[in-house]
Amino acid sequence: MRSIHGASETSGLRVRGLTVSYGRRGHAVPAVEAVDVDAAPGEIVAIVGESGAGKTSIGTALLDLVDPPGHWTAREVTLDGETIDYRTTHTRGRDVSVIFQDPQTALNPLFTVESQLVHMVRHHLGLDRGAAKRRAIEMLEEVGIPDAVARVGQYPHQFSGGMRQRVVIALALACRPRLVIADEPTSALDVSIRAQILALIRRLCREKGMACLLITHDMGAVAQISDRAVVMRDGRAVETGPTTRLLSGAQHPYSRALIAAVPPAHRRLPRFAVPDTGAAVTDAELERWLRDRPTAGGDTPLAVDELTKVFRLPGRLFGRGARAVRAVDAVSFALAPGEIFGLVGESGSGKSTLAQIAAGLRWPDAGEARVLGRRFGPTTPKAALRGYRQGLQMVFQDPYSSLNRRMTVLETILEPMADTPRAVGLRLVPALLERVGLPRDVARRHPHAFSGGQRQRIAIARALAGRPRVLICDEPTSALDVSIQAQILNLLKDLRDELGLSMLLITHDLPVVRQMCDRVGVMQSGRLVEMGPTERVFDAPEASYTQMLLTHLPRLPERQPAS
Amino acid sequence: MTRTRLALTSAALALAAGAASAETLRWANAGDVLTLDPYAHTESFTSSFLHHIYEPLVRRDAELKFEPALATAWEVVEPTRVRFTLREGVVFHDGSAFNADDVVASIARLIHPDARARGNLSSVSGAEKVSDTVVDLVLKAPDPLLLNKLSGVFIMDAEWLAANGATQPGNTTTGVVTYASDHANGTGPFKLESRQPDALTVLVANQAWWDAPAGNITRIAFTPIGSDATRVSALLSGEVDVITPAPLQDAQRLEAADGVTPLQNPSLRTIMLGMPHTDTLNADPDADANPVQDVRVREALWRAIDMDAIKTKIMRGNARIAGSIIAPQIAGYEAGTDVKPAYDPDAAQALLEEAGFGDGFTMGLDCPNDRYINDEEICLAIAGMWTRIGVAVDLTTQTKGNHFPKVDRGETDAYMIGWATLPAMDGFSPLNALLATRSDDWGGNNPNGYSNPRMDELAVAASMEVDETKRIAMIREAMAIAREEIAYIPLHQQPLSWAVRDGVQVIQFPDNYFRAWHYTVNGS
Amino acid sequence: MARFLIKRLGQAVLVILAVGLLSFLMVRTVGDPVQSMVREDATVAERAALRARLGLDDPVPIQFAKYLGRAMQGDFGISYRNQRPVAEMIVERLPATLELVLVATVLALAIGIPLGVITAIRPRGPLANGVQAVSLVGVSTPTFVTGILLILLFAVTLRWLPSFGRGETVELGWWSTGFLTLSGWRALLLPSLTLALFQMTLIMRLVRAEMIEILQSDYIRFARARGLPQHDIHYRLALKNALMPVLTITGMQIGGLIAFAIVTETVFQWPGMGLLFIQAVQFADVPVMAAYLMFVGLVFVALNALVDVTYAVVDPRLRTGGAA
Amino acid sequence: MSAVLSAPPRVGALFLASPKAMISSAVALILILSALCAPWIAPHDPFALGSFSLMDSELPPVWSEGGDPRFLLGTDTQGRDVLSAILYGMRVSLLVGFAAVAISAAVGTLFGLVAGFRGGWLDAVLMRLADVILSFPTILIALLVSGIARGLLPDTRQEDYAVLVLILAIAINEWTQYARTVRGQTLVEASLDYVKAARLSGLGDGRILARHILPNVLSPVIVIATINLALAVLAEATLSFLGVGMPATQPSLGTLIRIGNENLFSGVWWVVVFPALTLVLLVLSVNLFGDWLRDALNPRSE
Repeated sequence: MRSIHGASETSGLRVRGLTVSYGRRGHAVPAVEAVDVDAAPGEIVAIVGESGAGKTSIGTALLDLVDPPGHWTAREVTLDGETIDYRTTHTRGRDVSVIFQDPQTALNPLFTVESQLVHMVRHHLGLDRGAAKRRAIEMLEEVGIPDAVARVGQYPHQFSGGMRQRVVIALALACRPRLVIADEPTSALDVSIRAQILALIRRLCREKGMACLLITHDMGAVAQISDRAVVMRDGRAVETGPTTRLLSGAQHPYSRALIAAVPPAHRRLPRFAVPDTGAAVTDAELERWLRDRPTAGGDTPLAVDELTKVFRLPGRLFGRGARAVRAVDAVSFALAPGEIFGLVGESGSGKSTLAQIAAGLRWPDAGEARVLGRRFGPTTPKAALRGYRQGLQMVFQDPYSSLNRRMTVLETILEPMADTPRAVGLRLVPALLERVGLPRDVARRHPHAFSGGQRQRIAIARALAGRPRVLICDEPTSALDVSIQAQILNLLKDLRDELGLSMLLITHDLPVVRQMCDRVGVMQSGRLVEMGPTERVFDAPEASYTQMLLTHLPRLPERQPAS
Repeated sequence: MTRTRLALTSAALALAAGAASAETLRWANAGDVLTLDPYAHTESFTSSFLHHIYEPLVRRDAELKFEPALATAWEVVEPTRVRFTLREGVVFHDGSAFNADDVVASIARLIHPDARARGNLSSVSGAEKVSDTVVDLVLKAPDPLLLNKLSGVFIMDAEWLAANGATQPGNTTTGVVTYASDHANGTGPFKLESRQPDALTVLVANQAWWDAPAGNITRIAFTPIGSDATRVSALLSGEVDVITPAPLQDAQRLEAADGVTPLQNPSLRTIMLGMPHTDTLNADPDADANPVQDVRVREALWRAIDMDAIKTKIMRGNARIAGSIIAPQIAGYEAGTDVKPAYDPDAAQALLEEAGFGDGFTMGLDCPNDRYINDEEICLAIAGMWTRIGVAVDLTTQTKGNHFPKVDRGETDAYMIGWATLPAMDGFSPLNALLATRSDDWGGNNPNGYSNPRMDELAVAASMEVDETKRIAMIREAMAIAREEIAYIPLHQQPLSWAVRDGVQVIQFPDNYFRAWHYTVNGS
Repeated sequence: MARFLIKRLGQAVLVILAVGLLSFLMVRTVGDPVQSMVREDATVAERAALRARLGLDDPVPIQFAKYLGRAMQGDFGISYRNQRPVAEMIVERLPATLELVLVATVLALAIGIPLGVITAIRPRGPLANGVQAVSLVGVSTPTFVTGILLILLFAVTLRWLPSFGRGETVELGWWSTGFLTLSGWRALLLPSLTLALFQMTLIMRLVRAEMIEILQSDYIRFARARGLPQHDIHYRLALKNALMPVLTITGMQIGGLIAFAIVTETVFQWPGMGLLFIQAVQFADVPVMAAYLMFVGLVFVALNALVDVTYAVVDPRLRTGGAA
Repeated sequence: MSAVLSAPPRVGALFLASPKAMISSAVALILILSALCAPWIAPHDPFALGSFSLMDSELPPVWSEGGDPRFLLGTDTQGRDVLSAILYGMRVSLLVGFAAVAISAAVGTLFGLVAGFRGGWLDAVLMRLADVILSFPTILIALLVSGIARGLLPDTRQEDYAVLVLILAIAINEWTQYARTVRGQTLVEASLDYVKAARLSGLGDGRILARHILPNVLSPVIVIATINLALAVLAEATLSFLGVGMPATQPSLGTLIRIGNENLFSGVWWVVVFPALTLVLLVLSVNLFGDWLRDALNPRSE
């Protein structure tokens, strides 16, 4: 193993004064300003930061892929002591390569893996067809694809998400680059696969002596594989240093805040230590109105009983018959009043489908859901659904698609307030905005004027406007930056405490569950494999699946000196 | 597996640029030949074309007088039996000899109920062979127009018909298709060499023809070109030698172009306006009376039409203004009844006032837009002229396929119609179809209620009068009545308008027949 | 496969029935065929007799039923106008129209695709702007005007190309082709260009839009980041993806071209089905019109099926099922 | 960099920045306005059959030898003022175009919304219907419609219905485009979370469609409508050329070209060239504007 501090003047990547700006000359907007980066062979340097910090632009610039009219400059960009010459066609791909974020879209669907690999290898290395194919198979084996000889001829869609990302890595590394830029390589992947891919990148960098820039927002990934890290904010590097030191004892206030916002998986915090950008203001009339909600019968805010949903996938064009998938398979649980119940699982586990059925947005095939004593089963008529949904609201994952872009905030929030006189509604909306930490004067604006976190606050305000007793939150923070996530989670917790809401929190993020939930259920392939109080499940998981999930959790060092 | 036949059609070669021999006539017409079966159509263009392949017993000469063709002599043996002596030594294109059997078989085939053209010889009940060269036609009643009709009856080969199962005509209803519709075997001056519908039909000179052609054409390459602009282009670009018709409005351009000449001559076709003689007008069904029933109103309408303007502006000087509904060449024509009242809108208005319609009235005018030369333009102009004397005109112009059925159903007021009296070229034709009161057998084209008892008497009498002088007198009387009562408003005889490449000599016969054996081509 | 075929067959039958009914309704109303079948001075009695013989006196539903019954047995009747079997007439004109449409389609693809790619790669270049402008003028000019203008220029003024017809044709069995002679190719040029112009523009714009979108996709950015040459990225990788929707549109448009050929065939006296149809309309030749319309319906169903099958062959996602 | 704000494009600002958009819309607007104002600005009334005289026929444009100052662009074979005929003809063409677009856009949008939102058999039926109609070229559909209309309408009144028949013929063919696009867009929108939120807010299907989905699927409709206006005008011209369009008594631009086309070789070039130029100019400017609008409303293009 090489020394991680051994970056000499002549080996690895050395970047000085990198500046990237977008927009036409004259009104150029700098995205990166005077950033220095070094990465020794075999070293993984993480570039971390939140959205808009400029971390992706660094990667784009080092690949010389900044689209005009944007442009980039640097005092020095050298690889092993030589200035990188972007004019030769072989620099990209052979010397410098990249691993893209989303394996679903990074591979051309119409070409076989073999053809994509062979094309690249032949272009850069001038191998003949046979040698190129051998190299392709070799690469697939190297990235851990079993049965590479057989699979090399397949198309991307025939690989699962994790395998596809391995193919992307094989493509990136096929010509043995000296520098690889991994741009959010795992953020589109499930927990268990994420750990494997990170380990793979770590291993390959070490073995092949590649310098690697890991561009990510994921502190877990940083902690797991990077040697050093650069913290970016607003286009500038605010702090650089060995990863372990940064995580345990960052010096810059921004770095510290950023790290503090990461929910720890291994212990529960009472509250995230982040400053709320907008502190919630309470308004007497609003509080009265919010608590004046119908108290329909039934003590159980939300329960599902043997709930089952079957999807029939269409058969292939020339195939026969339809395949059926049990997306939700006889799931039962019940929420207690004022409880936050977490439902956790990987993508495809059926947790979102279950949430939508519980919300009365989809019909179950068997079993039933109950909200405040009202039942919803396979035979419930459509007309009865409006009644069923009363007292229930939802907060969705994507703050962009969950707001109608053509409606103002006011119109959006007024919509669920149909049973309140409009004059009252108009008075309440500003108060409601303040309640979720937004300025009261933004009601007339359209969603595009807001950032993701602000939109999620609007979505929460809309949910509150329905005066719910049950709030279903479907991945409410997974599209947000960590500091914003921390704020939103704090807000949700406060609302639960203050309004006595019961919450069903759907997430794939185990640390979030640990911070938020009283009880948790773990879903796998439609089934609820484990359920129990959060602390018990995290400390002594019973199901092997839960155990597997927990072992893949990155462990951030506590605030103590690195060993 | 079907064996692939690879053969260059020799017919197509004829069209290849430069390959045309000096005596080839490349001819483009607006429409294609409908069928090669002479008894399966009633279209005069198709007859004209088939006349090159098939021949009648009696044909028309260059002056359109009757002359012997396959028959050399004829005599009336009894009023209902006419004896024809046939020409000897005539052979069909396939080499078989022509004789009385062919005439008998042809007549039988023509008057068969399935034959589309059987109406052309409705007075004949059959033909009887007397000897190999003599044949009798048996009539239902004496028919003064027998020769006129026979000039359009082409004789087919009995053996050929029998050998190809075509003795009976085809029948659209029962699905019987006849061999004769795309094959031909006649005695005429040209033989069919090849035919591709809508593309090219090639005829070559019949060296064994009994008559000597007046011209020098040895080959005809016939192409239909429907679009006027394309047809003119084909002539201008030298791809064809003669086009029929050539649009009148292009005459100037054709005159100016090098190497081509437009040709115009008056034709037999009289364009006229049918009048509503019914009790009410379709345009105004709630009115108490039909103003047009008053002859003064009809005269006013006629006087309001500025035919000189239409002739010079729309017909470019190429029309003969008419006062009678038949052309001068037609038997029964009399200059005395061919008088158009002078154009005088003031007089017209005065006549309207006299008739009590000084405030005008509303009337429909229906015209085809693709049948006669500049039909739509003429009607637009007339509608304008009538409007100026206070008659509000509801003008409809549409394709012939919609226009004529509407006329036939009596749903029009005034309407445009053209009459050429073909193939008979006799005044009896309009008397029978346009002037006699409508019934099952009379007045087939008189849908708007024109009726005059004297006219009906004349029609019946003329149909059977074999004394030509008396018969002509009857037709003249009928024409005089029609003129006096203004049963129809005649407009003009429209011109024949062709155009040829320099070096091509053609004759424009008034019946608009193309008779290529009279034409010559000089290799330019 | 069987399921697919049955579905297609059912669709075909439905379409044909619908088209048959519609075309029958239409042809019943375009005019009275009897009027154009008798001589001009025919008597009322003569016309009535002919109308009765043609079965035109029956109520419309009975006529339709009779017609369908015969059509099921492949008997489309006899043309009123030419008194020849309609099926034979259609088969006779088929090669002319199909060759015209084929060449027009090839022209449209061969010119439209490269132009689309070029204008997508350099959307603001002078070439792209020029091509865009010309193509806009192209779609803004009615076909009948372009056709006549081409004739005036190339046939009358320059005398390079013929103004009408198919030139020399060669018989291959029942198929007469213009592909084997020089004059056949010369005759094809103007009509096919006229016919192709609109589709060419359509394809060009489609390719351009698809290319622009695909060039921004992740997998193309990834390909660029891997240093693959521009040329390969544009013409090998992106184009293949951009051509998928072109396939659908082209398939759908071929049916349209066959019918649009009505105008082109009229202008250039191209002896194909369109010309036959328009003459049938003018003559109220009911059997020919109905057969033509049903034929177009059939072509539509066949092309749709063909596009589906081709899609399945070209797109691996349809060919090889889901994730392993 | 993932948080690119999907701001609705500032169409107005883009418009002012694009000479293409400004010029094309100005030309289109001038043409449309002058057609609208034809009764007031046209020197003559080409529909009043009694108002023109054969004696004035085929006068060349004023600037040519023999031109008459009364007739700026000359006269046709009837003595009709070509300029007035063009202005009135454009009115007819635009009436047909706008009406066909309005009907097809309304029907297509409705069908597309319902098909996309309801799905199931209704979706299947509507989309198969659209497939069939889409595969049948406008010309055939129009022949079909006008044929059927002729059969249903009394003969004497057909002239009056010619416009209606044309509008219907074109609209029947074109609603499918809207329906397909709107359906696709509706499928996308309906799957978005704001629709679920609206449902949880207690809104019914109808209000969700009208309040939420409709406004979000309108921009492609506007783009198609613009381009289809050009297509409809062109289709009208082609149908009139084939003789199933507007009659000679109420000539549209297409009718004028059809009539003028007969005079192509006669030297009376102005009767065909001016209407054809007007048609091309009109269609071209509308097309150009539509092109620009599509780019401007497409969030991806910027």
